[in-house]
Amino acid sequence: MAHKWGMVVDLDRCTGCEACVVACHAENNIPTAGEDQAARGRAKHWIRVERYWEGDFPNPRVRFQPVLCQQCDEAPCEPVCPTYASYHTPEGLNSQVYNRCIGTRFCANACPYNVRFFNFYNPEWDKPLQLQLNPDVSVRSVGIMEKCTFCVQRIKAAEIQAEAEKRELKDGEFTTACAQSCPSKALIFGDLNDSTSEVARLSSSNRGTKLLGELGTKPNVTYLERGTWDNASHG
Amino acid sequence: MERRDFIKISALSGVMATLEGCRNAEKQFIRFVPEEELVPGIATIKPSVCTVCSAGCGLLVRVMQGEAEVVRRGQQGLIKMGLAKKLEGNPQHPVNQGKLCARGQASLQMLYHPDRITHPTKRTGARGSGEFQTINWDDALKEVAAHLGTLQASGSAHSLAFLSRPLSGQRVELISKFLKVYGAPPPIWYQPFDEAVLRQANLLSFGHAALPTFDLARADYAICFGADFLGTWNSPVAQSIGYGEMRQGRPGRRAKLVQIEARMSQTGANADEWIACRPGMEGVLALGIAHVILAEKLAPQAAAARTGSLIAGWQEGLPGYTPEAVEKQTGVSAAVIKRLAHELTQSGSAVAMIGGPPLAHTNGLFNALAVNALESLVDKNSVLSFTPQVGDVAPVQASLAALHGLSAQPPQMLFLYEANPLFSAPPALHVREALAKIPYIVSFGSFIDETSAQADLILPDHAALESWMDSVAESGSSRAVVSLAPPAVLPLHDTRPMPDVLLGLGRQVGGEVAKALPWATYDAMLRAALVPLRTRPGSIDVKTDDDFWDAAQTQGGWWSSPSISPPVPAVKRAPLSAVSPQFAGAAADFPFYFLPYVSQSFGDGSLAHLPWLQELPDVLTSAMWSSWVEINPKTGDRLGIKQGDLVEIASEQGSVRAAAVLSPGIAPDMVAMPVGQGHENFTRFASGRGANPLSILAPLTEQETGSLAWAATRVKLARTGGPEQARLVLFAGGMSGFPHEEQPR
Amino acid sequence: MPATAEQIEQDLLRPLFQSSGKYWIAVAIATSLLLAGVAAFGYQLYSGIGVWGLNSPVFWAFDITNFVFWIGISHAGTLISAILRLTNATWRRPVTRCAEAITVFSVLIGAIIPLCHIGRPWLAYWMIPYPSERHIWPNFRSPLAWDFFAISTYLTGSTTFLYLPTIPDFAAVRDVSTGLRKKIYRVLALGWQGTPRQWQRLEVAMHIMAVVIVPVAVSVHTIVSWDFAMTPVPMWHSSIFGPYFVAGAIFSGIAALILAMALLRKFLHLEQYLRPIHFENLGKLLLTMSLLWFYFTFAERLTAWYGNSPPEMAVFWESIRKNFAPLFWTMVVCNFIIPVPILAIKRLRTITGTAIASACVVVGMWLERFLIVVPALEHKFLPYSWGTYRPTWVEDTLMASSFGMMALLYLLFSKFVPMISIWEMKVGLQSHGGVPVVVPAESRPVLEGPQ
Amino acid sequence: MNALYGLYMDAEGAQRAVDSLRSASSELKFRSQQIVVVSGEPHEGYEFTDREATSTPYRWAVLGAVVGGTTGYLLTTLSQKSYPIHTGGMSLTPAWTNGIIVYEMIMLGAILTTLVVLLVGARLPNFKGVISDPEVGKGKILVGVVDPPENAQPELERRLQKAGAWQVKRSVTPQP
Repeated sequence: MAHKWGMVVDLDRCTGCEACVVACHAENNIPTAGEDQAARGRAKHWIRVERYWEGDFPNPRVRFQPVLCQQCDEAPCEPVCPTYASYHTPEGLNSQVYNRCIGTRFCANACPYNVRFFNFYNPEWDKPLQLQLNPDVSVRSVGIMEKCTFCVQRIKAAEIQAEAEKRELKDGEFTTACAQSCPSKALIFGDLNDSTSEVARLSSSNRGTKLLGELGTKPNVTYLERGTWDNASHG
Repeated sequence: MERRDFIKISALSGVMATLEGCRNAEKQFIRFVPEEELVPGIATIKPSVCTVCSAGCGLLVRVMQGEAEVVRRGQQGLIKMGLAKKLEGNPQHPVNQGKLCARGQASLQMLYHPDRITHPTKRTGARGSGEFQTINWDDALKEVAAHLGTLQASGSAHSLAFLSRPLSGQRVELISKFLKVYGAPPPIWYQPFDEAVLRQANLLSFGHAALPTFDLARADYAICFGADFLGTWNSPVAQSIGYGEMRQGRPGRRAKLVQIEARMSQTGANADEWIACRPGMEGVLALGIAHVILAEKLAPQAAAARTGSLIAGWQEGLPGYTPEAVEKQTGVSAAVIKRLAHELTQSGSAVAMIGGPPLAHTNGLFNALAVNALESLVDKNSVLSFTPQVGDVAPVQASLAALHGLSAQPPQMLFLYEANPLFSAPPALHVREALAKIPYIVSFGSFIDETSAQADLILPDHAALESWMDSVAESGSSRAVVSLAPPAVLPLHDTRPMPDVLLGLGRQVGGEVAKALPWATYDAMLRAALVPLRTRPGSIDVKTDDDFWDAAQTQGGWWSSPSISPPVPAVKRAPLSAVSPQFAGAAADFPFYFLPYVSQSFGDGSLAHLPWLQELPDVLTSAMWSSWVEINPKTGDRLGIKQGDLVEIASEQGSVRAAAVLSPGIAPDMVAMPVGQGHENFTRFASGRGANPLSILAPLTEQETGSLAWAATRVKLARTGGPEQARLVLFAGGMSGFPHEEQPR
Repeated sequence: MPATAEQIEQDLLRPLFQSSGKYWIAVAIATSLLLAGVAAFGYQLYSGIGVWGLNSPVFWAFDITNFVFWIGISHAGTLISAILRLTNATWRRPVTRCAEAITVFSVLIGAIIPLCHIGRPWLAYWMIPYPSERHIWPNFRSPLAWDFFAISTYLTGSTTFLYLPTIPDFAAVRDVSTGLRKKIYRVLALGWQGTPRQWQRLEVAMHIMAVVIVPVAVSVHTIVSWDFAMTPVPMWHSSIFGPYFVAGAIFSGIAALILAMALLRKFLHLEQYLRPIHFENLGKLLLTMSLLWFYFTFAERLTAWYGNSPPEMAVFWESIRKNFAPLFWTMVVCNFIIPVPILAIKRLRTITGTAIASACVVVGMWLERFLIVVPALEHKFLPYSWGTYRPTWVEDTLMASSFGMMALLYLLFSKFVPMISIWEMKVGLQSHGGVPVVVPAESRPVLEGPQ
Repeated sequence: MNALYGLYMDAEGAQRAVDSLRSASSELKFRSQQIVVVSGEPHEGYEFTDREATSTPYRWAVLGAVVGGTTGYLLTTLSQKSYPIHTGGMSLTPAWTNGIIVYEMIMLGAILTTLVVLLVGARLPNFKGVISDPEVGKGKILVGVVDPPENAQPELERRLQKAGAWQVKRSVTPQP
C-alpha cells in the first residue's frame, strides 16, 4: 500500500521547548548562520516555534505554533519551479531536488508558510564541527533552496529495512528527528494511509485544523487546537 | 536508476558530507537525483548519559563511520573511526523515556567544538593572559604530583581545594575520597542556580533532602509557583512528558495549569492561567489559598498537619492570611485567591509546585515550606513523590558558604572542574581576588573560560561521549536510576578523562591515597560500585556480575522496579512565620525588581559556546546570538524605551547594558534578563557577546540556608542608545523586531 | 524645415560621420557604469548572492523590480510604433525608430537581469527546452518558463521590427560611405537596392510585423505580471495584474520614449524633425495612460481594502501608512499628481513640460514595481515570519549599471544607425508634393486617417 | 556589370521611361526582366510599382503561425508525456498553461516566416550587381536596362531622354 506521510502538531501539548529545532539542525546538516547573517534574516530553521502574544499585562496569553513544511498535496511551491527542483514524490512529499535547483527562489515566494530557505552562501563549519554532519543528508551549496524533507533519509532507511525483512512498515517504527525528540509528544509523524496509525487517528480529531487551510493547499500537517480547562472538566 | 548507483551516490554524499563539509559541496553533488533516492548509510546506536544538567537523562548516540583528524601518541593523522552524529533520548531510560531537550541534543557540539583544548597546556604568560604552551601528559602529571607531594610533606594537605560544578555518580565518590584520604577539605560544588533551599525545605516538609518528582500524569490541576518546570527547572524532559499526558494523554480529562510568577517563563506561557505575584510573596499567596481551604473546610486539615506544623498559625487556620490581607501583600485579588482555593480542591487531584525565583529570595525557605504545606493539603493522589535512591548518597549541595570560605582563606592549590565562578558568581563574592592569591591552579576543563583562564596547568578532560559516564537521577522517576555508559566514540584529541587522571595522581602520590583508590581506571571503579546492584530487583536480571556489567552497559544503566518513596513525617522544628523578602537597593533609587533567569538555551551560561544554541531563537522573544532585558511595554513608554533600544541596567553592584525587549509577560515593576551571554572569554562563539546579569547581583543570601538569593537585587533603568548600538537579533521579523505579532485570524 | 530628400539625408546621416566631445564623455560615463555592474556581478558570483540584501522571506527585491521595470520600458517602441503604423498616423515617421531601439535594448537588459538574479547563473541554460542528460524538461507550468518563451519571442520580434525598416537606410549609408564603413554597411544592408519589388515586400512585411508584435507585447507583460499573480501571496494573487502591468508598461514606455526623443533632439540637433507636435501627441498619450494607471491602482487598492482580508490589509497598510508610505506617496505624486496637470494644460504640454512629466513617470513607475514586489513578500501570512529588506551596494550598482547599459547601447546605436528613418521621411516629403508631413499641430488632427 | 539608365525627378517620368523601355524590349532584343528601377523610397499608385503588389506573405505568415503553434503544442505535451513526473494533484499536461507556450510559439512562427519570406521575396541578401547612383539617395528615380545589347544602346538612350530623364548615364557599376 502506498504511504502518505503526515504529521500532527498538538498545540495543547507543545511547550515551546524547541528540542525539535536543534534535533532538525543535527539531523539535516543545517548550517549555523552566525550573528551577522542571522541579523540579516538568513538564519535557517526548517522547523520553528512561532510565538503569538494575545492581550496585555496582567492577562497576557501566548500561543506557540511549531511551523515546518506542511508537505501540501496542492503545494504552491511545486508548479512555479521552472526546473522541477521542487516536485511531488510518489509518497506525497514536497521534495526539493537540490541538484535541479537553479535558485530562482520562486518557490519560496509562492510558499505561504515561509518554510523554504535559500543558501545565500556556501555553508561552512569550523573544523572539526563538520565531523558531526549526517552522511545521509546532502550538504546544500550556495544558490539553491532547501526545506524540511520529513527526514526522508529516515523514511528511506526504514523502507529498505522493511523491504529486506519482507514486511510492511509498522507505525512508529521510525519517526522524524523533531517528533522523536519532542518531550511532550506534541509532534506525531506517521502514515496517513494506515488507518490504524496514531497520526491518522489524531488528524481526524475534532480539534484538528489546517494551517492557512483556507488557501486550499491541502497540507499533510494537522494542527490540534489548544483545549480549554473548563471544557475538559465539565465533560 | 539502479541500486548500485544509489550506493555509489550515498557513499559519495557520505564522504562529501563528512570529509568535505561545505568545501565546494556543489562539486560533490550527484546530479539530478532526488534526495529521497539516496540510500542511507549504516549506523550503530550506543547508549550514553547526558551531563548538561542534573536531571541525568539517558542518551542514545548515533555513530557512523567517518574519517577524522585525531591525535595518537602525539602523532596527528587521518583515521577511519566511529563518529557521533546525533544524540537521541534512550527510550528505556526511566527519566527521559526516549526524549531529549534542546540543550541535551546540542551538547553533541561539545565533542566537535573547534575551541576544545586538545592538549595539556601550561601557562606561560601572566594569569588570565591566555598564553599557554602545550606540554606532554607525563611532564604535566609529574608536575601536579610533585605539587601534591610537597603540599602533603609540608603538612598543609588541608590547603588543597577542589572546585567543581555539582556532579553526580561515582565521580563524586572519587573526588571526595581522594580529598578525604589526602587530607583536604571536601570538594566545593558551585553553580549559580543551586537548589539548596528546596532540598532543605523538602527535608523539613517531606523528609527527603532532594528535588521532588512530579507524576503530572496523575494530576488534574497544577498550581506552580515560579518553577519553569517545562523549560529548565529540575528534570524538564521528564516533567514535559508528564505535562503532555496531563494535557491530552487522558481522553476527556485535561488538567489545568496555573502559573504564579512576575515574569512569564516558558512554563508560564503554557499555563491556562498566569497570575503575577509580587516577588518573594509567593509563600504568603500559598498560605492565603490554604487559609480559604482551611476556613471553608474544602479539604481535611489533617492532610497537611505534618507539613503545616512548620508554618506558624497553621493549626489555628492561618488567621493572618485572609484573602484580603494576602491581596494587600501579594497584589493578587482576593476573588482570585478564593477561586483558586475552590478549583484546587474541587478538581480531582491537584499539585502545588515551587522552584526558581521564589526560592531565590531572602525568605526562600519560608516560601518553599508554605507551598509544600499547600501541596500536601491539596495533593490527594500523591502526584508529588521522591525518586528512590540506591544507598544513602545525599545529592551534592552547591554551597555558597564553601565558596565564601575559598575567598576567605585561599588554599595553596586548587583543582578546577567545569565550575566557572568568575562568570557565574556575583563579583561581590571576590572569587577573582581569591584565585589570584592561590599559588597553583590545575583545571580539568575542556574549554578556556573565565575561570580556567586563570589556571597554571590545564589537563583537558575527555568529552562526555569519549568517557565512561555515570549519573544518579535525583528526581524525575519513580524508580531508582543509575545511568551508565562506556565511551561512545574514540577520543579526538590528546586528552584524558579526569577520573583516570585523578586515579593516576593518587598512585603517584602513593601512600594512603594510592591504597584508598586501588582502581587502575575509572571503569574499574564504576564496575566495583555498580555490580552489587545485581541482587536488587530491577531492570537487569542476570546470574553473574559480568553479565550484569555487560547488560548495564548495553542498556545504558540500571533502574529498580517501580516504587515511589512517599513523603515521610516532617522534621520537628520551630514553626516559621511569614518573613517578607529583603532586597538590595532602596526602592526609591532602584525602582525595579531584577530577575536574572536561567536561559532556555544556555542554562546557567555553561552552554553559551554551542553554536546551535546561540542560533536557537528564544521561544518567547525569538532572540538569537544576543542578550536582552525584558521590560513591560508600559514601563517602556514611561521611560521612552522602544523595542531594541540599548538600555543600561544598574544595581548597587554595577551595571550592564542590553537590548530592550518589550514583553507583555512581565510586571511593570520588574525587569528580567536571561543568564548565559556576557562571557569575557569562552570560545569564539560566546566571547564578548552580550551582557552577564549575574555580574550586578548583590551577595544577598537566603536567611536559613545561606544560598545565593539571586532574585533579591533591585535595579534602575536608563536608555543609553538606539537599536544600532544594541545588536538585538530577532528571528521573528528578520532585522527589525515585531514584538506583538497577532495571529491573522 | 527639410524641403528636399537631399537635405533629409544630410541631416540624418550627419551623426554617423561626426560627433561632439560631449558624445564621447557620455559614452565614457555609460561604459564605466556598465563595467561597475559587471564587477559587482563578478563579486556576487565569487562570494554568493548573499552579498545582496535579500533574506527570508524577501527573496526578490531590486532584481525583479528592475526586471519588470525594463520589460515595462520596452513597451515604448514596438507597441507604440506598431499601433501608429497600423493606424497609419503619419506623424509617427520621425518617432518610430528611436522608440523601437528603446524596445530592443530594454528587453535585452530585462532578459539579462534574471540571469544575474538566480542562485546558480551558470545553470541558467536549464531553462531552455532541449533533450538533455538530465532527463527532464522545463516545467511549462512555471510562469518563469512562460517568461522565457514570451521574452525570447518578444526579443526576436522587436529586433526584426527594428531591423527591417533600417535596411534601406543601411543601404543609403553604404552608398555615401567608403572604405571599411562601406564594407560594414554593405553587409548590414544585405545588398538592398531599392527596386519596387523590394519596397513592396518590405512594406508588407512591416505590416505583418506590426500586426503580430502588438499581441506579443501585450502577452509579455501580462506574463511578467503572472510571475506574481500566480502565487498565493497577499496583494499579488489578483486577476487585475495582467492589464494593470500592461497599462503600466505602456505608461513607462511612452515616458521613456519622450525622454529619449528630447535628448536626441537636443544633442543630434534634430529640431526640424522631432517637433513640438510629436511631444504634443505623445504627451496626450502619456496623459491618457496616467489616468488609466490611476484608475488601475485605485481599483486594485479599493478591492483589497474593501475585501479587508487580514493578510492583504497587513501589506496594504504597510505600503500606505507604515514603512513604505514615503515611497508609495512619492509614486502617486510622480505618476499622477505632477504629470496630469502638466500634460492636461496645453500651455504646459511643451517639450520641456512633457520631458519633466516623463522623468517623474519613469521614477514613479520604478517605485510602483518595487512597491509591488517587496512589501508583499515582507508581510506574508504568518506574522512571526515577517521580514524586512534593505538593498546593498551590490544591488545599487547592478541597478545603476542597467541604466548605464541602456545609455551605452543607445549612444552606440545613434552612432551607427540614423535615429530617424530616412526613407520614411522621404515618403513624407513625396506624399505631400514637397511639403513635409510634420506641419504645425494647430492645423491638423492628432492622428490622420489613411490617405 | 554595366547598365544604361536614366535618372528621373519623379515617379511619372520613371513610369514613362519604364513603359517605353518595355514596349521596345522585343524589337531591341532584351528581356523585360533586364529593366531595372531603383528609388530611395517606396512609391505608390504607379503601374511599375503596383504590379509588384502581392499578398502571398500574409498567407505564409499564417502558415508559419500554424507550424509554430504545432511545434509549441508538441514541445509541451510530448515532453510532459515522454518524461512523466509526479505533479501532486496537477494534471500532467495542463492545457491552460501549455496554451501560453503555444501562443508564444504561434507568434514566433509568424515572425520568423515573415522575415524569411521578405528576404526571399526581396532577393536578399544579394551582394553582386547592385546598381545604384548617388543621385538616388537625393530623391531621383533610376530607370535603366542591365547589360543592354550593344547595338540597342543609342535607341535606349534616346528613349530614356524622351521619357524626360534628368540625366542619362552609361555606367560600369563598380562592385559596391
